[in-house]
Amino acid sequence: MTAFDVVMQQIVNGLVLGSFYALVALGYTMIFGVIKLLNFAHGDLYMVGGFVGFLVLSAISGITGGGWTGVAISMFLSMIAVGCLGVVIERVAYHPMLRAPRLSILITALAVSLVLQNTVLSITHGQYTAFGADFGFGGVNLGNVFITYNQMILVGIAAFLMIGLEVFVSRTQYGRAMRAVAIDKDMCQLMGINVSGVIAVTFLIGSALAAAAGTLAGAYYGSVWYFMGFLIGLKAFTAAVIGGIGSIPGAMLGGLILGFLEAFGTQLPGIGSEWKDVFSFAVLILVLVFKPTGLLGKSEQERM
Amino acid sequence: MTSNSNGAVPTHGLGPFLQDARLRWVVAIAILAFLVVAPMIFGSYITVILTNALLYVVLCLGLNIVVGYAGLLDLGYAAFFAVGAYTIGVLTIQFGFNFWVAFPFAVLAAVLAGVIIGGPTLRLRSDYLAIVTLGFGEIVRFSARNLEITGRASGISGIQDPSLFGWQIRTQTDYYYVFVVLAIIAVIASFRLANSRLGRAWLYVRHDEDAAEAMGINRVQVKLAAYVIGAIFGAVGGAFFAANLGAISPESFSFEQSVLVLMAVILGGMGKIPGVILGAFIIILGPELLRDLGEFRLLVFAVGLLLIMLFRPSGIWPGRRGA
Amino acid sequence: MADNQLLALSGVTLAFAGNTVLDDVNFSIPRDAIVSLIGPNGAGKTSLFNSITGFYKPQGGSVRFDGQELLKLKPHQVTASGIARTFQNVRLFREMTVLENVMSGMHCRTKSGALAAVLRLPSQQREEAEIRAFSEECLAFVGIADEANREATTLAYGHQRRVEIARALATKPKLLLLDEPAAGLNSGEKVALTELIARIRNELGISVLLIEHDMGLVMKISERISVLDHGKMIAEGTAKDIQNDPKVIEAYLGQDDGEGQS
Amino acid sequence: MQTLKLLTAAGLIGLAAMGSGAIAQETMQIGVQVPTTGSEATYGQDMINAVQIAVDEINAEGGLLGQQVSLVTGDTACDPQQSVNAASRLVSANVVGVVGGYCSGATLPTLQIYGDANIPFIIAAANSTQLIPENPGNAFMINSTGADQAAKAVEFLSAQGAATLTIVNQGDAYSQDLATLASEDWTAAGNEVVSIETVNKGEQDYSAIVTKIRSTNPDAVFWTAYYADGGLLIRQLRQSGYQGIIAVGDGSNSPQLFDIAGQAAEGVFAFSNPTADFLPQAASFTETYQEDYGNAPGPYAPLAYDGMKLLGWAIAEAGSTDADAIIEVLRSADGQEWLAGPISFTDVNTLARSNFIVLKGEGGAWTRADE
Repeated sequence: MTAFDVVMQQIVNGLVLGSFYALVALGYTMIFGVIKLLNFAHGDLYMVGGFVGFLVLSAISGITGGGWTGVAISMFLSMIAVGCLGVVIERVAYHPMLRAPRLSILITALAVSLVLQNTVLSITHGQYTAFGADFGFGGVNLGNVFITYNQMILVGIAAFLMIGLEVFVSRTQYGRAMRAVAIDKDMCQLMGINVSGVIAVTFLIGSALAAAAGTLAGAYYGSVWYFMGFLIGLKAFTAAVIGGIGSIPGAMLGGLILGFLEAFGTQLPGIGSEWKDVFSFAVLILVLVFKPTGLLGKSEQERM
Repeated sequence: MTSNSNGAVPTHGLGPFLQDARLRWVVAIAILAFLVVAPMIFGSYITVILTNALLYVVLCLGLNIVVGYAGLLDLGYAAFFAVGAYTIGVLTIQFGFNFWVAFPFAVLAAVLAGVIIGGPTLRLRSDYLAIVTLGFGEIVRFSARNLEITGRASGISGIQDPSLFGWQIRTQTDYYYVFVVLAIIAVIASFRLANSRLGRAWLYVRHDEDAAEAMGINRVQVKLAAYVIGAIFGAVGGAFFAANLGAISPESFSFEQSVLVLMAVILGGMGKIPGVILGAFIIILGPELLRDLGEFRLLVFAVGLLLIMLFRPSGIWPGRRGA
Repeated sequence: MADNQLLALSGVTLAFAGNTVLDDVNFSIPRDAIVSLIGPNGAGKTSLFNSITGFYKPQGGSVRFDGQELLKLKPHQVTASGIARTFQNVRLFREMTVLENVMSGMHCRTKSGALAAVLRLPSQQREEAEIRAFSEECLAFVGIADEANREATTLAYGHQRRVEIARALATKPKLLLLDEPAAGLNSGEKVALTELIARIRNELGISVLLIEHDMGLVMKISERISVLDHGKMIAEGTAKDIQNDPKVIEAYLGQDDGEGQS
Repeated sequence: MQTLKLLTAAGLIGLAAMGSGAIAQETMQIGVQVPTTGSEATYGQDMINAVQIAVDEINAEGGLLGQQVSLVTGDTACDPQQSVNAASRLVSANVVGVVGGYCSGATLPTLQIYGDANIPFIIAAANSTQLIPENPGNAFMINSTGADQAAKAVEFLSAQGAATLTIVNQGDAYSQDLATLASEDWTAAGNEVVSIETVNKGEQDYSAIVTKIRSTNPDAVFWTAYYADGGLLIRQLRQSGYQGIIAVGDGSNSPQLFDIAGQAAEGVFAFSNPTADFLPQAASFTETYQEDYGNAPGPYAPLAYDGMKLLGWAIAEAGSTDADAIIEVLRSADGQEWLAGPISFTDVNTLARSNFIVLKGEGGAWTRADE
């Protein structure tokens, strides 16, 4: 492979990885937007999404096979199930806390994360579960750059979901309400907007996106595991902040940037895979020092 | 205690309980007496976990200054714990320093780390600060994992037990008493800081940055002071942690560790010293009490946490201090 | 400008995102004076306050205070140099007592650090006592000494305003900026406020600049009045001068009669 | 005040409850020190399962010294402090011996605790050389150290004609140690190490490293860590079209590697102790495991099983639960065949033999590759 090929291939890698980060980061950012909560349980919803997708696929693969049709159906059902789980979590664990100090909800979120993780740990006894999707390794060769069909479909689905979300948020009644709630909850209440409903929808969508990512990850990488949400949760949080937390395009951008940083961090001489996370976090800190609200975050209001 | 002689200014860091100075002394003496005799009554296991809980008291009180007083969300507190522990490890093992010679360097290293990371970032909004501190914590852990001098992933082992004025600190009970002393110092220091000019400045800045600035308080400097003092608590805890275990490795300084300390602080009630101590004990003793549940113990513990937060959203310790 | 000016602004220009808020403002306050700044809502009065106290960074001009240039200073440095302020909407520190609120003002006049506090050094103990004593003095001066230990935000509104003034006095200022101190007060309280402002100048020798909508109060206590409209200083003089200035009348007539921000 | 009293009372009751952890002793208690929560629980659960099978067998044959054996679990969560807590609890529960030790970092600080309490400790998986000088004499390491494995790997890969090698580890003590040793041996053998790469556990996407490997195209890739992430790496390497040799360390010697990597695991070499599948006397172990737990045993299941069996043997031989006697018997272990091969100890209580074998993935299972 020439240097050019390597760069191109790493761009493809960064794009795939970044798509996963972005999908998870979107939920983070949306939920942060409406209730100013860093939802640490979000990565675990991704994990649960992976398991639900696995269960659905196991049930239907006899009819649909383990190919993309089956995965697409699993993903869809997993999105619905985990979306509802997200709403239930919000109702049970976060909603009663909305008037509590902000950091208290953070602890609730951490507790929810522990509950989800350890429930799945108990059920699976910590075992890795092979996902059972049945994909070929086929793809297209562009010079020495190899792109699998799976990668294309994956990025396509991610892009579709993100564009769908953007349309939803900018064009629909609920989307507008969501943005309004993000700006001023109390005012929305006065204006007769069903704030609770908006929050529920936000959790539904955010969790569903995480579930989509979880199912896709399970299918694409081949296995699911009770702890799989931890690292990506952390990374998605990072991505959301790089992009500007609360900003939906920011989350997408942040996800892609983090994907590229990791891909190229691995490749860069003097950094290498051992230091790639240090590199990513150092870039993150620098971004925030020079652009304190993230790349696309709204700058703080004028003081006073 | 000037502030109580005429019962005027409420003592900070306590909440409405224990405002009566006499009651406070009674409670303090009772707790102290319990701590002194505990290893004699209970077995070695209890001594070990109480030691662990006391270490957490030190760490939590340190983080409480950052989060509870100054209102800075820190998700990478384990970094300072690591800086203290690794400074001791590296200096005693690689350079042959005596523990007590290495100790001031551990504190100094934490101060430096606090200034380097806090200096440019403390003006960030809370949520952004959270991720910066998280990133910093991970950078420290990854560096410890990758560098030769810190023993890479295996860490550093064979750290000698220190001796103090001829007293060789060695057994679990010895360390227990060391941590009792450290925890008491941490409590007194927290208490005095909370009721000082600087302690009030933290509250002013947390409640209203602009008004505080208008009163002539340099908020960046005041926040940095909180951050650095918190770092010192962490490093002191880390230094003795390293001596106690005799071996340190990156696993001890993970994101989960930072999260646990933060949980303890918020669970007990941020900004309220007895609450924070209570939180530290719950976070350490809770999972220990549930050991018989095997793989379910964290699950049950997490459900318990959830219930506590739902019933006492501002933390267990009563009172409104700590928003 | 002569040395008897305590504060002198020249050519101060402030704009947000292209909107000019302050346009080449020249303005001064003599020593030992009570000066008012008036103008219709949205004229830029509070912005001028914020520019003086360092909360806003004007794009151009100079703010000289007692021989020192303030324009590049941070708010806390401005306070340390001797300018204290109150806020249009009372901004007391929540969950803290009245006394503790006032003690905040002493921060910049004291210096004990963390180590002194942890070790309870004698110097620190002395300083703490000093902070308390002076804060109590300030409270007594504004007439609410007996409320020292109540939680500040539970006080009656008029008293909260006094706490703010006491807090500002605790910074030992040479110049006190009051942002609509009479807003929300009843007529009895307004009379008391007028007296208090006069005492601050007469007994403490602190100059006062106030933004105020209550013209009765303004006309009564101000030695000089400046009028700001659309970010421009349109008139300056005694109460009488201002009352008869056609530009001022026009500025006020052209305004919708609404409550709100200045 | 009411709250305060309640809290105090609750706290004291709790402590008292914990203090009285020593249950009436009709059975002989054996401690198992492994992570059962946290990210390493996968391997800890696996080891507990295997130890339980050993205990069931011992009990079925009448137990030890006429007593039935029961297990006390000490969850370490792979955290040094928590493992100290766990070890102290096992000590206070008066266990006769302890089996376990998965993460080296979390095992290290427990050595002194068992040493002070004089309790025999069979370390089944942790194999860092750092454990050796810290061992007060009561601990026995039945997993061979990385040095033997590195030597075997270098010998075998060289014989396969490889000259350039990329080593990938997972950033934990075990796999990093093995990577370093292998790298040293490989260079010493006159070959070239292209690079040593590190991945994070649970990262899932290794495409960046795969691309890097593809661009340098080494003759062989050696994965030194565990099967779960290894399976993903192998899959992604083969998907990208990498054609060279792929070898994995003993942490990846699990049938589960085939579940995760699928087709891609075909032709992969693994270095391993002669585990269950390849010792006739142990065929039933895998079967029992599969039956009891519904999945195949992980890489350290045989060692954990052996650890328990070895301890049981030593107690029976010693004829008492006296620690010194048990330790004496363990020292004299004389190369009996166990599930994972013969066991005898050096004078620092590490495994005396090295008989790593080479396995090859064929048809979704491991087969011997070096016979």
